[in-house]
Formats: sequence, C-alpha cells, structure tokens
Amino acid sequence: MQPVATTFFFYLLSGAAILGGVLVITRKNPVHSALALIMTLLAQAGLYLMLYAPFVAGVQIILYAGGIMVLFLFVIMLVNIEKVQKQEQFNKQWLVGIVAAAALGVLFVLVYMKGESLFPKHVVRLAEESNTQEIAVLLYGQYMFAFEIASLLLLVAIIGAVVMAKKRI
Amino acid sequence: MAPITTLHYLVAAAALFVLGVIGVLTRRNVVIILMSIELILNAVNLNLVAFSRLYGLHGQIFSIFVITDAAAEAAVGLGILIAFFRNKETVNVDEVDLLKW
Amino acid sequence: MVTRLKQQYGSGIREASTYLGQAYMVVESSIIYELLQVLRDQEEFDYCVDVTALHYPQREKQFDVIWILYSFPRNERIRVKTMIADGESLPSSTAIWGTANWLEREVFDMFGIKFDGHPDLKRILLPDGWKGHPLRKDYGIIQQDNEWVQINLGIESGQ
Amino acid sequence: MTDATKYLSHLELGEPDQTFLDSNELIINMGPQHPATHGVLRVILKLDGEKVLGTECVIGYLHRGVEKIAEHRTYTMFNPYVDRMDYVAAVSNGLGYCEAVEKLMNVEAPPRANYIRVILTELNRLASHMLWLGTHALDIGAMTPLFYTFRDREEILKIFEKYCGARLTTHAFRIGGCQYETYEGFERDVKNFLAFVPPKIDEYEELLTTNRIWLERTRGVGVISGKDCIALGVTGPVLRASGVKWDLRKAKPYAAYSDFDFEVPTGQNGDTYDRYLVRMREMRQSLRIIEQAVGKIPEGPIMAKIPKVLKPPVGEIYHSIEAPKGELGYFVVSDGSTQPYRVRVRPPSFVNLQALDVMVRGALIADVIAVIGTLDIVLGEVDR
Amino acid sequence: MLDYIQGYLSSNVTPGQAGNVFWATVYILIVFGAISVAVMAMNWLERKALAHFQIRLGPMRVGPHGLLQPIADAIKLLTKEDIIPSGADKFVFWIAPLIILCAAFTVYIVVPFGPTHAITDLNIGILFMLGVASLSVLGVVMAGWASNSHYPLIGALRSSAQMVSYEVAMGMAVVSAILMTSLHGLGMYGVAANSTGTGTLSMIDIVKAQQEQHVWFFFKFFPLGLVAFGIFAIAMVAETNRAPFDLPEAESELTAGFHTEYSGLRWSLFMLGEYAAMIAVSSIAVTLWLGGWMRPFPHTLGGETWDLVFSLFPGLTFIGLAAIAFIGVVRMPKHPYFKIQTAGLAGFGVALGLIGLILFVPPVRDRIQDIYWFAAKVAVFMYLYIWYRATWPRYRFDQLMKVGWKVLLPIAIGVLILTAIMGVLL
Repeated sequence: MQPVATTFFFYLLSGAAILGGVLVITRKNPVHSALALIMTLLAQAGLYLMLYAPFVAGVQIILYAGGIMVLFLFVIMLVNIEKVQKQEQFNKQWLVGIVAAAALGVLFVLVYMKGESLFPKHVVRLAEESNTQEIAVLLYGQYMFAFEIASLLLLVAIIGAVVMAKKRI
Repeated sequence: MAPITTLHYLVAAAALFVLGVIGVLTRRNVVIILMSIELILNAVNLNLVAFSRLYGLHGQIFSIFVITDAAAEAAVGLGILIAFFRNKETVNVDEVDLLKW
Repeated sequence: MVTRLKQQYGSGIREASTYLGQAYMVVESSIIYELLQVLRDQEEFDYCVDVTALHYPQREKQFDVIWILYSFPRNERIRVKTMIADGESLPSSTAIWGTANWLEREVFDMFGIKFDGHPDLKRILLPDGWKGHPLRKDYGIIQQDNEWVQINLGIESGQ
Repeated sequence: MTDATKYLSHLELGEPDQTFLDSNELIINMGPQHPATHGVLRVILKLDGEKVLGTECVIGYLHRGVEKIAEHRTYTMFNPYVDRMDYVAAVSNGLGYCEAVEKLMNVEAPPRANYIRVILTELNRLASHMLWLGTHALDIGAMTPLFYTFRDREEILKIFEKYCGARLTTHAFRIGGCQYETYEGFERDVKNFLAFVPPKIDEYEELLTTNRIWLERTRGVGVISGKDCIALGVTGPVLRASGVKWDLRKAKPYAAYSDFDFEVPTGQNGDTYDRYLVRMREMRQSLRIIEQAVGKIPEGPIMAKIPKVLKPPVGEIYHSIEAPKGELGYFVVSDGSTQPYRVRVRPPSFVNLQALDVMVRGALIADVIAVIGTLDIVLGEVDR
Repeated sequence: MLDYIQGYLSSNVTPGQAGNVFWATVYILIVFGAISVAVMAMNWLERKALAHFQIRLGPMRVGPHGLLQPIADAIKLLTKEDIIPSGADKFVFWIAPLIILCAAFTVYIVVPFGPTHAITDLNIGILFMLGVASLSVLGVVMAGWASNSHYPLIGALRSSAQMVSYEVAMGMAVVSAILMTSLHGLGMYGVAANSTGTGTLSMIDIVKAQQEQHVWFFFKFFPLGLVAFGIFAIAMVAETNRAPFDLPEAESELTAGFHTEYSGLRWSLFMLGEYAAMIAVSSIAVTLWLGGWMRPFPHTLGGETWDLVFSLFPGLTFIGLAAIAFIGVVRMPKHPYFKIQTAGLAGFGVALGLIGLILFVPPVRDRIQDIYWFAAKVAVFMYLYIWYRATWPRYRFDQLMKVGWKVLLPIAIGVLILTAIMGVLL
C-alpha cells in the first residue's frame, strides 16, 4: 500500500504532535496536559504508520495511550489538583531553562544540517505486509537477551511501584 | 512541496525533544515533569523509527524497548509521587529539597 | 418480680399493677436508670420495644416518659413510666439498649426532653434548626417554624 | 476518659494516623434522591475508596406528623391515616390500630371478622414481601424479578380492590370488626390466588436462589448476630434470619392466629442471603395460613357491638402485631374523650434502620445498597 | 461509471490495500452509516427483547410496535437541554464523549465483513483493534473526572480499573487465537493446504487461516479454543461495561456512574459509543473464533448444492421478517385509530419482503453472503448481551476484580501455554 498525500499528513501529524507538546508544558491543569500528551502520542502513532512501522504504532497506542496515560490520569485524580492549579506553575530558573533548551534545539538543527549528507541516499524498502513477523524474528532472535532484561525491568518496576504507593506494608 | 525526507522527521523529533526539556527544566509540578519526560522519550522514539527507514528494522526494536522503559519509569515515578504526596501534600519539585524528612 | 423490686427500691416504685392485662410500673425519675439496668440484667428484659413520652401541660411534672420493654425468655411486656418536669433531664438508656438511641432522639425532637449521656442527641425527624417541639400539647397542629421555612425553603409559609 | 481516647491509647497512637490520602476520605451523600434508597432516605457515607468507614442516616424528609394529627382526630377519623405510614402493607397498619383501640375499649371483633382480617393481612404480607423482593433484586442488579413480582402482586391488589375499593391504602378494617362483608366470589378468588402463586414463587427462586452472582452478592453481606439484633431492637425477618425464632403471631397471638398451624422460618447466619430465604419461606407460610383461614372461615356478624361515638375509658394500652417488616406497635392513651390523647406508633422500619450502620461498616458501597434493600424499610413508616 | 463500479466489485482486495481513496471513503461512509443504523436497531431490539423477558410490551406508541422509537429518542436527545455542571471542566467534559465515540467507531476500519468488505486490512489488525478499543477508557476517566461530582468519579475509577484488568485476560485469549493461525498441526481435523508456520495479526488473514485449516478456532484443539473463546466472551462484556459487569454505571449504586452528569446530545454519544463498542468486540469474537464471514459447515456441507442452499439464507431471513411483520398487521386491532400504524407496519413488511426478493437475485446473493453471515453471528452476540442483562444480578467490585485476576487470567495463560504445546506437538 502506498501512502497517500504524504506531505499533507506529515505536516498535519507532526504539527499536531508539536502543538500537543507545547500544550503539555504550558497548561496549568495536569488533566489538560495529559489530554494534550495523548494527542501527541496518537499523532506520533500516525507518523510511525507513515514510516512503515505499524507494529510500533500499535504498541504506541496500546501501551502509551491506553496504558501509561490511564495511569497518569489515575494519579492526577488522586492528588489534589485544585490547590496545585492556584500555585505558581514555573520554577525560578525558568528563563535559564528555556535558554538552555533553545540552545540545545539550535545545536540539533545545526548537527542535522551538517550531517544530512552522511545519511544513506536511498531509503531501505521495509516490507509493511510482514512488519510484525520481522520484528518478532529480531526480538526473539538477536535481541532475546535485551527482551528478557526488559521483562525483568518491568517486574522490578511493578514491585517498586506497589511498595511505594502502598499505605502500609 | 518537497517530498518528506528523514530530515523532516528528525526536525519534528528535535522540536518535541526541546519541548520536553523545557518542560522538565521549568515546571514545578511533578506530574507534568513526568509527562515531559514521556515527551522526550517519544522524541527519541520518533528518531529511532525514522532512522529505521534508512538502516533497517533495528530502530523499531529499540523504540519498543524504549516504550517498555517508559512504562516502567511511569509506574515507578508515579509511585514515588503518590508516596511523596501522601507525606508532604505537595507535588512541587522545588519543595522537595531535603534528602530526608 | 414486683415485690422483689419493691423491696430493693422501696418507695421509688410508686405504683405497679396491670391494666387490661398489661403490666406497668410508675417509678421515681431518680432511680430510673438503675431500675432499667436491673430489669435488663436480672429480669431479662433484653429488648427495648419503645421509648416515648406523654405531655400533661396542667401537671406540675409535665412529662411522662415511658419505656416499653419486652423479655424474650419470659415472653412478657412491661411499661416503665416516670415523670419529670419541663427542663429536667433523664439519664439516657442508650448504654443499656442500643435501640434507645434513635428512640430517645425522637422523644427529644418531639417533646424537648433531654437525655444525659446520649451520644448524639439531636433532632431526628425535624430539620436541625427547627424551633419548637411538635408533640407538646401547646404546639398547635398547623403551627410551624415560620422563620425556618422562610430561610430554608424560600417560601412564605408551608400551609 | 471517653471511649474514643480509650480506643486510641489502646493502639498507642498520639492521634489518628492521618496521612493526606487518608484524610482524603470521600464523604458522599447517598440520597435523598438516589435510585436505591427506596424513597427519601439520605445516608451520609464516609468512604475510603469503596470501603465504608461509617454511615449516618438523615431521615425525616417524609415526616407528616401522623402522631400529632391523631391527637386532633376522633378514633374513627384517624383510622385511614395509619394506612399512609407503611403504604405497601396498609392492611397490617390498620389491623394494629383497630386492635389497639378495641383492646382499649375492651371489645373484641367477632370471629368472622378476625378471619377476614387474617386473610387480608396475610395477603398483604405476601404483597409486601413481593415488592421487597422485586426492589431488592433490582438494587442488586437483577432487573427481571421486579416485573415478575409486580405481576403477581397485582393479583393481590385486585382482591383488595374488589373487597374495599382501594388498592394501596385500603382502610379495610374498622374499629370493632370489618365494614364490608366479603364480596361474592371472594373465597374463589383467594383460592385461585393460592393455586396461582406457588409456581410463581418457584420462579423467583429459580432466578435467584442458586444464582452464583446472587449468592456472592448476598452471602456474608450485612451480617448481624441475633444478640446484636435484640440489642438494637431489630425485629421481623431480619431478627429471624439471625436465628432468633420469634414471631408475634406465635409469641402473643392476636386476631385469629392461634387457630392456624404455621411455622416460623429462621436462618442461621444473619446475612442478606438468609434474610432472603427467610422471607421467601415466610411467603409460603403465609399461603398456608390463608389456605387454612379460607377453608374454615366461620359465618356470623362481622362487626362487634360498639357505640356510634367511640369514647374509650381513661387508660393506656400498648398493642403490637407482626407486620411484614417487624413489630408494629401502637401505644394509645385515652383521656375519656372522643379523641385519643396520644397515639404513639412504634414503626418497625424506623428501629430496623438503626442497624444499618452496624451492618455495613467495613463493607463496600455495593453492600450498602444490598443492606438497605434487605432491611426492607418504607420511608413513609420511618418518617411518619 | 457502471464499469468502474463493476471493475471494483470484481477486484479481490480491500480498498485500503488497493490504495483507492475514493472507494475507501465510500466504504467508510457505508460502514459508519450501517453501524449507526445497527445501533439504533439494537436500541429498539434491546428494549423490546428485554421487555418481553420481563413480561412487558416495551415501546408500543411511536410507530407500529415502537419501530420508530429510536428516531423519536434521537430527536428527543438532540433537542434536550444540554446541562454542564457549574464546577465541571468544560473542555474535558465536552471532549470525553467524543473520545469514546471515536474510539468505538475507529475500530471498524479493520473489521472484515467479507474477504474484500473491509475498509482496509492492516498488518497489525487485531492489535490495532484492541488498542483503539482500549482508548475508550480515557474517555470514561475524563468524563468521570470532569463532572466534578463524586458518583461519576467513583464510576470512572471503577471503570478504568475494570477495563484495564479485563484487557489483560482478553489479550491473553486473543493471543491464543492468533497462535492458532500459525499452527499447522491440525490433528484430527486434517492437514491444511497452506502451512507456512507464520501467524498473522491481520483480521482478514485470521479468517483465511480458519478457512484454510478447515476449522473455526472455536473448535480447534478442543476444548482449548472453546475456553479461550469463553474467556474472551466474558471479558468483552466487562470491557463494554454491560450487565452483569455494569458496575461503572450501576444504576442502583452510582446512579449512572461516569455519565451521571451528562444529558441530551452528549449522553447519546456515550450510548452510541457503548453500543458501537459492543458490536465491535462482538466482531472481534466472531472473526477470531467463529470463522468471520464463513458460512456454517463450509466443508462438511460443501459443494454446489449446499452453496446454493446457504446463499438463499439472507433472502429467506428478510422474507421471514416480512412474514412476522404481516402477522403483526393481522393481529393489529381493527379500530380506526390504528389505521396508520397498520398501514405503516404493512409498508415495513413490504419493504422487508422486497429487500428479501432482491437478495435472491444471483449477483447480489453472492455478494451479500459474507456480510450476512458475519452480521448474523454478531447478532447472536447482541442477543446474548440482552439475555445477560435480563438474567443476572450485578457483581460487586471486589468480586469482579477477583474474577478478572484470579480466575480468567490464570485460565487464559494456561490455555495460551497449552495451545502452544499442542501446536508444537501435533
């Protein structure tokens, strides 16, 4: 399947993602931030589809938008936002932070400008039809060990989260 | 319009990354800082997937691992947040300036 | 039973007999708590059916407060009655029978009789800020706390 | 030292262990407008998540001053008012009041009147239990039994309607007996009903008694021991489900109940499921009583000799009957005039409702609903 | 023009795969229109069927036998005052029902109504479906939070916990079905024609795998497929917040759960989303275990004759419905008051009959078959939903969690492992 109107969708989706990002860091209300983050994540899932990565897009939707964000919303509801909303939103070093981040952004763009010539000229044709199968082969073959470590990491995270969030153990 | 190249994706990812960094550096609310970290991780993911179009599937594998880590990080981070909130009744990072209380 | 109690309390029990087959006794308000305790513990009146009151405005001791008790083992009922004047208070029987909690609250609500030692003596059927105790004889049947109605319901009168 | 501090010193805590999320306990109002509080009951729930830490009932939204009204009406005029208290069992209310005044006047209703009274009261007990079953099941989420019970309750209401013209607030009895002779075909109607209902009760039981979800929702929920029941004055099926075999129809027989052979069903555990079973069995026992009463209903007058103007002698009387919800008592004081000096109603729902707090502490919100349903309260009676 | 349509109809890929934007748009419109109509029909059917379970009549006033009731409801809901509680977060309150609706409808992009009757066929089809379906939990949480009220908040917390928990068991059951697509060992069922050993996540390929293996996954590795299907069937009821798992909107406990504060149009969006989600998860179950668009007994009762017999079913169904409508006409009271209703019902019957006759025309007949069988299987699930609701009381929250984590999940994992072992052994 050939993607249609690539240019249009790229600008639409990346625009949505960046707009979401801006909203995440500017909203007073964490729930609005979370909503904006969900928009960013879904737009990114769309970008992944355009990059011939349907499996990553699916994982992004299930895990990020469906799992992690629900966790975020859950926690936001547990903490008292009304009080938080009335407080000062930015810390004292906000100017320094923005300047540093902007410098970082400029650095990125400069590197890309310089480095673009190093990229391979032709794009690897990734088979979209068998994307999942190929990822599976890599994940359970070459990256088996990393996969196991990731599962261990998740186990540790589960235990850690339960231990920390529990009232009395 | 010019066709969309890898560079376009990289710039979009850089923009997201910078936004995430700004969020982490300037906001006081822990929840939003955690969300900004998610933004940063996502920017990295976008980079990885964009490069996987040039160098093969390994980038996608890596992005899956990053998503796994993000899940673990969110769980632990929010767990800490809950414990912290229960003790201090605040979610502002600049009020967490003691190692022990 | 009555003779036993009479021996114990002497003139505290002023009257004990039956009317239409129902036993009752009239006692001094000073011994009422003790008597109720004894009735439950020694005479096995383990179930407090009802606590209520009567208002006789022309008497000196205006109120009759009545405990209706029932004994499961003996299958017997007894009414214990005591008299108090307006403004006096009685010891609460909540500690003896849990039932008495709401029943005493109702008596307080309707007659204005206070029970000392009641855990949560406040109005039960009428709203908290209401003035007056409706089951007293001097409270008219269409009388109401106009002020409360106007403030809380926003209407001129509930009639 | 008050009780609260004693408790704390026992735990060796300076003050309650209050972290923020603990203090973030939810206080929610269940009612006065809530689908499951059976009217205008308001329960203030203190919750920790879904767990109930405490309850407080706020009642009185339906207070109509019935006892005050009684003091300003003659004995006869007050009779219809009692039907408005427990409006799903109006016949029982009327029976209790009429018998109390009869006792005060030292007259007795003729045997035929007593039999009619028993038949109608037991029919009303069935109607009340059916309504209870339907609404209780609806509260727990089973929607269908409600419609089945309403279908069958309708048959009872039809008999009432034919007998006295009213369906709900019947005013069926008069002081001294009954106003109306049974209508043509009354016995046939009742017998038809007796044949019609048992399979229907089987039908309800089929839907619920062995239903796994029903068992899980009701077993071990709202447990109250027989001792607690007695201490809190809880009567009726709730008391019997806790293992106390006590029924005023047996303990202090009134009307014609001593003539009939019936059992008093009891439970052991005092949980919601036992109360359900007890009430289901009670419905069958009621059918038994009606069957016997219809079989040997005596001929004769239906009204005792009483004066046109009722002036009971000075005195006071407490008379109680076994209403579908528990002990319904009337304390009537006469000063010798045509109007009662005081009528005190001892409503079973009001007293039973006190047990709510004991029964739901530590349970979940869903159990509060189940327990309110199983207590079978009628707000008209709680608030009077 | 006609050639163009004809040319498309004879192609054998979905419009999405063909990259045909025009046809994809047409399909999207058709599918979304059809789902909306199905939701309305389901609404009517639920009220009628539930009423008949409960010895009532259900809607009878608007149109003959209340047939126009959904339309009347829609008009009522659209014109109703839209109340927003004063303390509510207006934006989130506004967007929450839309999230649920979008999540429920986006799922249909990959639902295969037939071998070519899908909007598109994604490589990650089932993953996409589960993922997007799980997004509706966000809408629920937001609706509960934004209402600024206690009951909706409790409803939302319940709902999110419930949906997240049952998704786990559901996912396990789905994985065991996906595993079956790759397992060529068929034991007593014979050997498949194409046994490559690679599985698939694509919805169309899953059905095709069942076609090739000559078995619905429902019956494969008996009873493993059956158990996995059972777990899915239970979890999907919980996922869609329907009785007996309707705790988030438990009427008698939380008034209406997360949508207590909603009214009018927004409330109707919740309902639309709920019913659309019900149809969506039923479609997943049908696709994964019940052979999707395949007709019953495609192999045991194979051959030309049986093909012909089964291809008559769609037409016969509609003729049967028309017959029921005409019985209704005959039984309608003869009073002049019912004249319009009688005429309406007769007209409805005639319309159904005509549709039935059109479905007998050979080209249409062949084209409609797949969709018919798919819809028929989904309809069975819809009926089950109503049946559950009429029969069972509601679970309590802790019991619900117990069932999800301690019963369904271990069984699902066990089935998954056993399926894998069976696949390797056979």
